[in-house]
Amino acid sequence: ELVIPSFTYRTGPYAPNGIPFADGYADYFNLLNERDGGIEGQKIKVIECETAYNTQQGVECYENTKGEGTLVIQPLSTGITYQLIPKATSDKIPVHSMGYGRTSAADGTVFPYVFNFPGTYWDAASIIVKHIGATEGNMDNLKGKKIALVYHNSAYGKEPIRTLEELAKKHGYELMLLPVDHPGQEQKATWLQVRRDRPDWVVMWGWGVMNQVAIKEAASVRFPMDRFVGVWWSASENDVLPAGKEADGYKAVAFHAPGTNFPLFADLQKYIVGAGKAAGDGSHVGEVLYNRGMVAALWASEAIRTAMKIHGTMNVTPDMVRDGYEALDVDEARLAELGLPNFTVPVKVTCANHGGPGLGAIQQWDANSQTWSLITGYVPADREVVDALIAEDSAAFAKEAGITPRSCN
Amino acid sequence: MSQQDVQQATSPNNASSPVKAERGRDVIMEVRNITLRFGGVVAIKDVSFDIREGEVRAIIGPNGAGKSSMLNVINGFYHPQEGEVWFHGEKRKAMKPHEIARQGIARTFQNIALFKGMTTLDNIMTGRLTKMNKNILWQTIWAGPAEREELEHREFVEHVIDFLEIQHIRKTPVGRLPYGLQKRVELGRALAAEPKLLLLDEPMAGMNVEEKEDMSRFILDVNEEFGTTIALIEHDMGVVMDISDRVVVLDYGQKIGDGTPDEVRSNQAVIDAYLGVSHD
Amino acid sequence: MAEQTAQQSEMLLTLNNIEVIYNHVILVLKGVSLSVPKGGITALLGGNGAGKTTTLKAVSNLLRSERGEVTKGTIEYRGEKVQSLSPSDLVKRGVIQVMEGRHCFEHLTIEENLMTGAYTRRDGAAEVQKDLELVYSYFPRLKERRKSQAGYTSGGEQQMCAIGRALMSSPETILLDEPSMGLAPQLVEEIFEIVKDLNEREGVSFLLAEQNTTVALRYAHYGYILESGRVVMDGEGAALLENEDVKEFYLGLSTEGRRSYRDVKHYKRRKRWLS
Amino acid sequence: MLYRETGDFKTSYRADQQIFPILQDRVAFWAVLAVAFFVVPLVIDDYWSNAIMLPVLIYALAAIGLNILTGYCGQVSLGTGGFMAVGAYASYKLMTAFPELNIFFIVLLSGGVTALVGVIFGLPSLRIKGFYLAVATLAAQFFLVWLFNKVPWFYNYSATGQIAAPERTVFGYAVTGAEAAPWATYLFCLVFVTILGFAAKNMLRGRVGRAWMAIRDMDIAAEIIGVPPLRTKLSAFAVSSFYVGVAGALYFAVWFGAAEPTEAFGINQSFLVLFMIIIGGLGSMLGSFLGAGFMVLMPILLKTAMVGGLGMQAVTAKHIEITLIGVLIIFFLIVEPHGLARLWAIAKEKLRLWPFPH
Amino acid sequence: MIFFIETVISGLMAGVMYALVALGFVLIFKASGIFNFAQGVLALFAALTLTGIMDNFGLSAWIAIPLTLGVMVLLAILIERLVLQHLVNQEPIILFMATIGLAYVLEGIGDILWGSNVKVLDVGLPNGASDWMLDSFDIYVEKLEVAAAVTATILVIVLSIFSQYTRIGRALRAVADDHQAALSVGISLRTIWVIVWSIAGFVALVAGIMWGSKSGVQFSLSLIALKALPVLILGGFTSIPGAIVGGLIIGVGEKIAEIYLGEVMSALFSLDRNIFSAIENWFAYVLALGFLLFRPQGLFGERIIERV
Ligand SMILES: Nc1ncnc2c1ncn2[C@@H]1O[C@H](COP(=O)(O)OP(=O)(O)OP(=O)(O)O)[C@@H](O)[C@H]1O
Ligand SMILES: Nc1ncnc2c1ncn2[C@@H]1O[C@H](COP(=O)(O)OP(=O)(O)OP(=O)(O)O)[C@@H](O)[C@H]1O
Ligand SMILES: CC(C)C[C@H](N)C(=O)O
Ligand SMILES: [Mg+2]
Ligand SMILES: [Mg+2]
Repeated sequence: ELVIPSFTYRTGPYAPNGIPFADGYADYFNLLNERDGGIEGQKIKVIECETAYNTQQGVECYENTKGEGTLVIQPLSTGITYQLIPKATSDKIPVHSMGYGRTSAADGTVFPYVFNFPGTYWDAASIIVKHIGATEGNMDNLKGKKIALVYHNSAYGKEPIRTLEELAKKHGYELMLLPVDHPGQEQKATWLQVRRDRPDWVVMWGWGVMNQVAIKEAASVRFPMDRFVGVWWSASENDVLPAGKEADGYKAVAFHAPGTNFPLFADLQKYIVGAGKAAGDGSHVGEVLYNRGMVAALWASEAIRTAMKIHGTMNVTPDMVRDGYEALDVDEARLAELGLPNFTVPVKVTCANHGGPGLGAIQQWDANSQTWSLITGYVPADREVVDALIAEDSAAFAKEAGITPRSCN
Repeated sequence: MSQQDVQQATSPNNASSPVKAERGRDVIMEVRNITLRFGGVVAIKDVSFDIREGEVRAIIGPNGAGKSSMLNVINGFYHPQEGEVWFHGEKRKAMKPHEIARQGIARTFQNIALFKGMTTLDNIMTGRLTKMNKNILWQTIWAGPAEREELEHREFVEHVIDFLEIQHIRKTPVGRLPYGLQKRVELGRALAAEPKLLLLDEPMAGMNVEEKEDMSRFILDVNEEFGTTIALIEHDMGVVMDISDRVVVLDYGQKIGDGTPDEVRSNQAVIDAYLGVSHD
Repeated sequence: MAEQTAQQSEMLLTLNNIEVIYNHVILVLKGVSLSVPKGGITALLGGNGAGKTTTLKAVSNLLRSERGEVTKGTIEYRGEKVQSLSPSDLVKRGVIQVMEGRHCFEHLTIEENLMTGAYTRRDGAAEVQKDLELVYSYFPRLKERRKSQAGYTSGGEQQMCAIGRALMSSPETILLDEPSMGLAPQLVEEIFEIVKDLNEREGVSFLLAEQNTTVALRYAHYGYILESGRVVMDGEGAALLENEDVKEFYLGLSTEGRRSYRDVKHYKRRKRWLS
Repeated sequence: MLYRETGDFKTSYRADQQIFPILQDRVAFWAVLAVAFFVVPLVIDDYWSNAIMLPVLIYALAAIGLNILTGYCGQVSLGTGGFMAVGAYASYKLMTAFPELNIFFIVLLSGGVTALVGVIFGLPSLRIKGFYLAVATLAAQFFLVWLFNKVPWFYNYSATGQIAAPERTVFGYAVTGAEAAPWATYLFCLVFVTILGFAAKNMLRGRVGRAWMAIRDMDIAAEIIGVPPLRTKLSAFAVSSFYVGVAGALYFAVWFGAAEPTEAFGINQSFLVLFMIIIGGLGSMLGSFLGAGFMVLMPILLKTAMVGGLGMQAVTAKHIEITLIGVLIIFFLIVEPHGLARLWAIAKEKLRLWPFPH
Repeated sequence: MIFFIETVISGLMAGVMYALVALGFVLIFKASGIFNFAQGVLALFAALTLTGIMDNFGLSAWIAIPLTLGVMVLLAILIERLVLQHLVNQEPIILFMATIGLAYVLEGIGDILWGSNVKVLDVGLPNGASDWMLDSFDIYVEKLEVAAAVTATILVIVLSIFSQYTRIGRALRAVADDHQAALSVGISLRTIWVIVWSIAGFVALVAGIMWGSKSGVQFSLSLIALKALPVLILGGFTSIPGAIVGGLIIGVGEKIAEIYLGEVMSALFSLDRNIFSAIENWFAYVLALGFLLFRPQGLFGERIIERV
C-alpha cells in the first residue's frame, strides 16, 4: 500500500481555496485506484489531514502521518513548507511544494528532499513581468512604468519581492509595494493608493478572501482588469465570481490548463464522480484549483512509478520516491498517455534542478462565459536573473544551516 | 421609639469614659477646613477637627453626611478641593494612598473590601506588605532570606489571628465567610500593618449585640494595649458613647458638633439632625 | 406591640425542614422549618453565619445563582410549591427580597434603580409614579440624590435605595435582609415604622433577617432564632424579648441591665443551644 | 476516606507554608516528576515529542506566564502571541549573534528581553482596566508582529522574513535544529518548566504573589492598604512576560525550528493561551498545566477518535471536532466555572468525605 | 486635496462597516455585561443561513431575511437555555470564555450545515462605486457602503432610544450591573437574555449582509470581529452611539495612517516607507489606546465606578 497524506484545509479562512485542491488531489489518486488498481498494481491510501492552513496543525499532521509511511508531502502552504524543510530532510521524506514554498529549494544540491517544480514564485514573477513587457510592446517599454505589487503580508506574499526588485533594476520600472494583512477583507487603503498613484500594472500575490476583495476593489476604483495580473494562487473561480461582470479580463499566470476538456475527465466522471466516490461533492471538477490538485497528484504518482522502476521494487520508501522525483520526466507524450494532453507543462526534474522548467502561461477570466482560458503559450522565466538569485539564496541558506551542498554528478 | 428609648440606648452606665479624656495630648492628625465636592455635590464643607494620639475618636452623622468621604480624605483616596491635612504635626503633601499607608495609616471599609479570592491568612498577610521587602529573585528561590522574612511576618500575623480569635478560619477563602467574620478579618488586615492611626468605617454594621461586644473589646484592646489611635464611624450610639473618647458629628457635610460623648449627646443640633426625636 | 398576632391566621409561606448545600459540599441549613402568616411580621434572628441570608435566598430562589441548592424539604407559598420557580416568578406572585449588602445597580441613577423595582408591575404608569412619590416621602434623602448614579452614593443611601426599590414592586410579602445595616439610628426606627405601617395599612407580610434584635423583636409578631443552620428557639416577639437567654445573648442585657461595651471582659461567653 | 489531611499536623509555620502541605499530594507530585524525568525520555518518539509533549510543556509555560498576569494579578492580556514572538526573535538574534553562547542562557536572556518589552506594554494598565485593557493589549500583539514582519534587522534580512533556528547543543546533544533527538528536546523543555514552575510557585506563595492577588481582587483597597499599584502591576507584566518569552523562545528554537511572525505568533496564539488558563483555572498553577494539556490534547484525541476510531472523513471530523471543542468548553464552564483545577479540588474534597455525601 | 478627502470618506465608510459589527458587541455588553466573543461568528452564521436559505430553497431575499431572523431568535433561545442560564452571576471573564465556546460551536455547525465554500450573497444591495460621485467630484465612494451607513445610522438611533428610554432597556442595564439584584427585583434574566441575543442576532445579520455582499460569505467573515474591537474600546463598551463614533474615528485614523505615515516617516527620518505599510491593524489599536489613556472608559462609555 502506498501511503500519501493529503494536507488539506477544508475549514478556516482559506477553506474555499483548500477544498477544490484537496478534491482534485484525492480524486486523481482514487481514479488510479479504481481504474488501474493503483500505481503499478499497488493501491494508494490517501490520508487526509486537516491543517486549516495553520503551521502548528501542519506540523502535527506531519508528525502524525510520518509514522504511517508517508511517501511524499505536499503541505499546500508556504508557511508549513518552510517549517517542514529541515524536519523532512532529516527524516528523508520528499516534500513537493508545487509552485510555492521556498524558491531556492529549486537548488537540489542544497535541498535534496524538497521540490518546487514546475515553477517557483520567482519564475512566476519574471513571467508576469515578461507578459507585461510583451503587452507594452517590448521589454524596453517597461522603463518608467510603474508596477504595484499587492501581496499577502506573509512569507508567501513576500517571496516575489526580491525578483521584482531585481527585474526593476534590469528593466527600469518602478515597483510599488502594497502589503495586505491576513485575512484581507479591508483593502480600502491599498486601493486608494492604487487610485492615487495610478500604477500601470498591478501584480497580486494573494490567497483566500484577499483575492476576491482585491478584484472587487480594483473594479470599484476602475482599475483596468487586463492590467491586473495574479500569481497562480490568485486565480480561481472563487476569486473572480464574487466580482461578477466587473472581473472580466482579470489575468493570472498559470502552469496548467483549466476546464474539463481532456480525455481523463471522462474516466473521472465514470469511475469517481459518477460513482459517488468523489472526495468532495464533485462540484469543483474542472475548476482551476481542482485541476491543480490533479496535477500535483499526477506528478506524485509518476514519481512513485519512476521510483519503482529505478529501485525495482513495489515497496518503495520515501527515500526511493525522492529518487523517483529526481528522475521525473513527464513530457507531452506521457501526458497524452495519461489522458491529459497539453494539460500542463512538460516537466523534467534532475538532481540539481528541483524547480522544473519554470514555464508559465497567462490565463484570463471571461466573465460572460465564466471561464478561464489560456491566452498565451508557456513562456520561460528570465533564467539569467532568477537562477542567479536562487544560487545566492541557497548558498546563504547552506552557510547558515551548515549544509555542504551535495554533488550532482 | 420614644425619646426615652434613645436615652436609654445611648446612656449605659459608662463610668469609665472620663478617665480616658486625660490621655493623649498630642494631636496626631488634624484636618483643616476641608471642602470636598463631586461635581455639584458638596460632600464635605469646611470641616476641621483633630485626632489626638491614643484616643478613640468617633465620627457620626446621618447617612450621606460625608463621614466615609472624610476617611477617604484622611487616607488620601479623595483629594479635597480645599483644606489641609496635618499628620504628626506636618502638613501633608499630595500623596498616593499607598504612600500614606506606609506612613502608618490603615483602615477598614464600609462595604467590605477584602481580597475575595484569598484565604483569611493571606488577607491578613497582605496587611504586612508594607513591611516586607525581600526582592523578587530571593522570592523565586524561596529558601533563604525570603522564607525567613515570610516566617517572621507569619508569626506576627498569627498573633493577630489569635487576638481576633479567628484561628479556625485561617485557611478559608474569605468570600465564603459570613459578613461578621469578614469584618473581623478586615480588622485583622488593618492591624497587621501595625498602624499608628487606624480608621474604621462602620466596623459593627450587621452584627448582633454579642458580636458588637466582641468587636468593641478588640477595638479597645488595640487602643489600650498597642496605643493605636483610632478613628471610627459607627451608627450604633450605644457603642459610640461607650467606647469613644471624643465624637465629631457631621451633617450634610458640615460639622455640627464636636466633644466628649456626653457633650455631643446633649447638643441640640445633634439631636435634631441625628439622634432623632420620636414619631409616636 | 405584638399582641394582635394572637389570632390564628392563615400561613402564607411555609418552609418545611429544608436543607441547603453550597457548591455541592458545604452544608449550611440543616433542616429549617418556619412559617410566615398572612399579614404577619416574622423575624429571623441569629448570629453571623447562622444561615439567615441563606434561608431568605432559598425562599426567593436566588440560591441557584450562588451555586447553592435546596436538597431537602419543601418551600410553599400560598400552598404552592415554589422551589422550582424562577426568582421573577416569585416576584410576580408578590414575593420580593431586599438583598443583604445593598446590591444597587451602580450605573443606574437612584431613580432608575427605583423604577427597576416596578419592572413586573402592570398597573400603569400613574400607580408607579404614586409609589415613587411614596418612597421619596419615606426617604427624602433619595429624592435629593435621585439623579446620581447609585454607585456614587453613600452606604446608607444605597441601603435606602435597595429598600425603596423593593417597595416599588408593591409586593405582598417582603423578605428583608438586614434592613437596618448601615443606617443612622433615627432611620432605623423609621424603617421599622414603615414596615409596621405597610403591614397594618396594606397587609404586607414580612420575613426579616435582622441583627438588631432589640428593634426587630419590638416590631415582629413572631420570631425564630437560628444557630448554625438550625432553628433553636421560636416564639412570639414579645415573649422572646422577655426570654432570659435571648436577653443575655441577643440583647446584651444582663440581670443588672444593659452592659457597657467598655466593660465587656475578655472571655468567651458564647452559648450554644446545640450544634 | 481515601484522601485525608487529618492526622497530617503541622508543627511549624515553615511546614505549613510548603507547596504541598498534604503528604499524599507531595508524594504524588514527586512521583510524577520522577516519571517525567526518568521514564518518559526513554520511551518518547518524534510524534510524542513534537506533537504532544513539547506543545504541552511549552504552552504550560506560557500559560503560567499569562496566569501570573491574568489569573493572579487580574490584568487580562491578549498580547501573549506578541510576547512569545519577542522571546522567539530575541533568541534568534542572540543565537545568530553569539553562536558560542549556550542555548540555555539564550533562552533565559530571551525571557529577560521579553520582560522588558512586557513592562513597556504594561504601562497603560495603570489607567486601563478589565476588558478595555484586554483589547488594548491587542495593540501590543499587532504591533509586535508587525515589527518582526517588517523590520528586516529582526530576521537578519532573509528574503521572506522567515527565521530558522541553527543547531545548538547542551552537553554535546543537539536540542535545536532538525537533528535534535526527541528525548533531548523534551528534557530541555522539561528542565525549564520544572525550574520556572517552582520559581513561580515560590513567588506566588510569598510577598509578591500576595501583592498581585490583592491588586486582582480589589485594586483600590490594595492601594489603600499600601500596595503600590504601578510597581505591582508592572512586576506582574515583567514576570509574566519573562515566562511567555521563554515559552516563545522554546517554541521557536526547540519545537518548531522555524517561524514566521504572522502565522506562528498571531492573535490565535494569544487566544489559545487565554483559553488554557480559563479552562484550566485562573489563578492556579495546576490549572496552567491542565489547561495546556486540555487544549493541546483535546483536538488530537477527538481527531484520533473520530478519524482513526470511527473512520470518519477528515473534514467531517474536523467540523465535529470544532463543534465539540466548543461544547466541551461550555460544558466544563457550566460544571465548574473556576476551571479544571477547581474541579480537581472538589473531587479531592469529595474523596476526603467519601463515603459520606458531605 | 481631493485625494485626502477621498481618504477621509473611505475611512468613514470603512468605519461604518466596523461599527455595524461593534454594535452587536455593545448591545450584549450593555445589556448583560458579557463580552460576546461570538459576535463575529454570529454574523457569519447569519449570513451563511441567509445564503443557505436563498440558494437551497430558491427563495427571494424578502422571504429569506425574515426566515433567517427567525433562526437567529431560535438561536438566541437555545443559547439562553443551554449556556447562559447555567452561568448566572459568574464573573465576566467566565461568560466571555463561554461565548468563545459558543463561537466554536457556531463555526462548526455552520460548516456542517452549509459547507465552507465561498458563497456569493446578493440581496439586491447596490454594488460598486457611485458613478455620480466619481463623475461629478472625482471622489470614489462605494454604493454598498453608503447603504451600510444609512442602515447603521438608523440602527443606532433606534437602539439608543430602546435602551435608554424603555422599561426593558432599563432592565437590560440593570442586568449588566448585577445579575443577582436584577433577579431579586423580578427581572427575568432568561427573557432579557433572549431579547438581547435576538437583537444581537439581528444586528449580526445586518452586518453579515453588508460584509457578505462585500466579500462573499465564508469563514473570514467571522474575523471582522477583530476590526470591531478597537472601535469598541474607543467608543466605550456600553455606548451605542459610541460604536458609530468610534468606528468613524478608527476608520479615518487607520486609513490616513496607512496612506500617509510611510511618507511622513520617510520625509522626516528618511526611513524606508515600505516598512510603514500594513500598519492599519496595530494603528487602530494604538489610536484607541491613546484615547483610553485619557478616558479609560472610552469616549462614551459609562464611568468606571471606583469607590471604597
Ligand atoms: N456562596 C456560598 N458558598 C459557600 N458557603 C456559603 C456561601 N454563602 C454562604 N455560605 C456559608 O453559609 C453559612 C451561612 O451564611 P449566611 O450568609 O446565610 O449567614 P447569615 O446568617 O446571613 O449571616 P450574617 O448575619 O453574617 O449575614 C456561612 O457559614 C457561610 O460561610
Ligand atoms: N465619589 C463620589 N462621587 C459622587 N458623590 C459622592 C462620591 N462619594 C461620596 N459622594 C456623595 O457624598 C455624600 C457623602 O457620602 P459619604 O459616603 O461620605 O457618606 P457617609 O457619611 O459615609 O454616609 P453613610 O452613613 O450612609 O455611609 C453622599 O451624598 C454621597 O452620595
Ligand atoms: C496554495 C498555496 C501554497 C499558496 C499559499 N498562499 C502559500 O502559502 O504559498
Ligand atoms: Mg459611609
Ligand atoms: Mg446574612
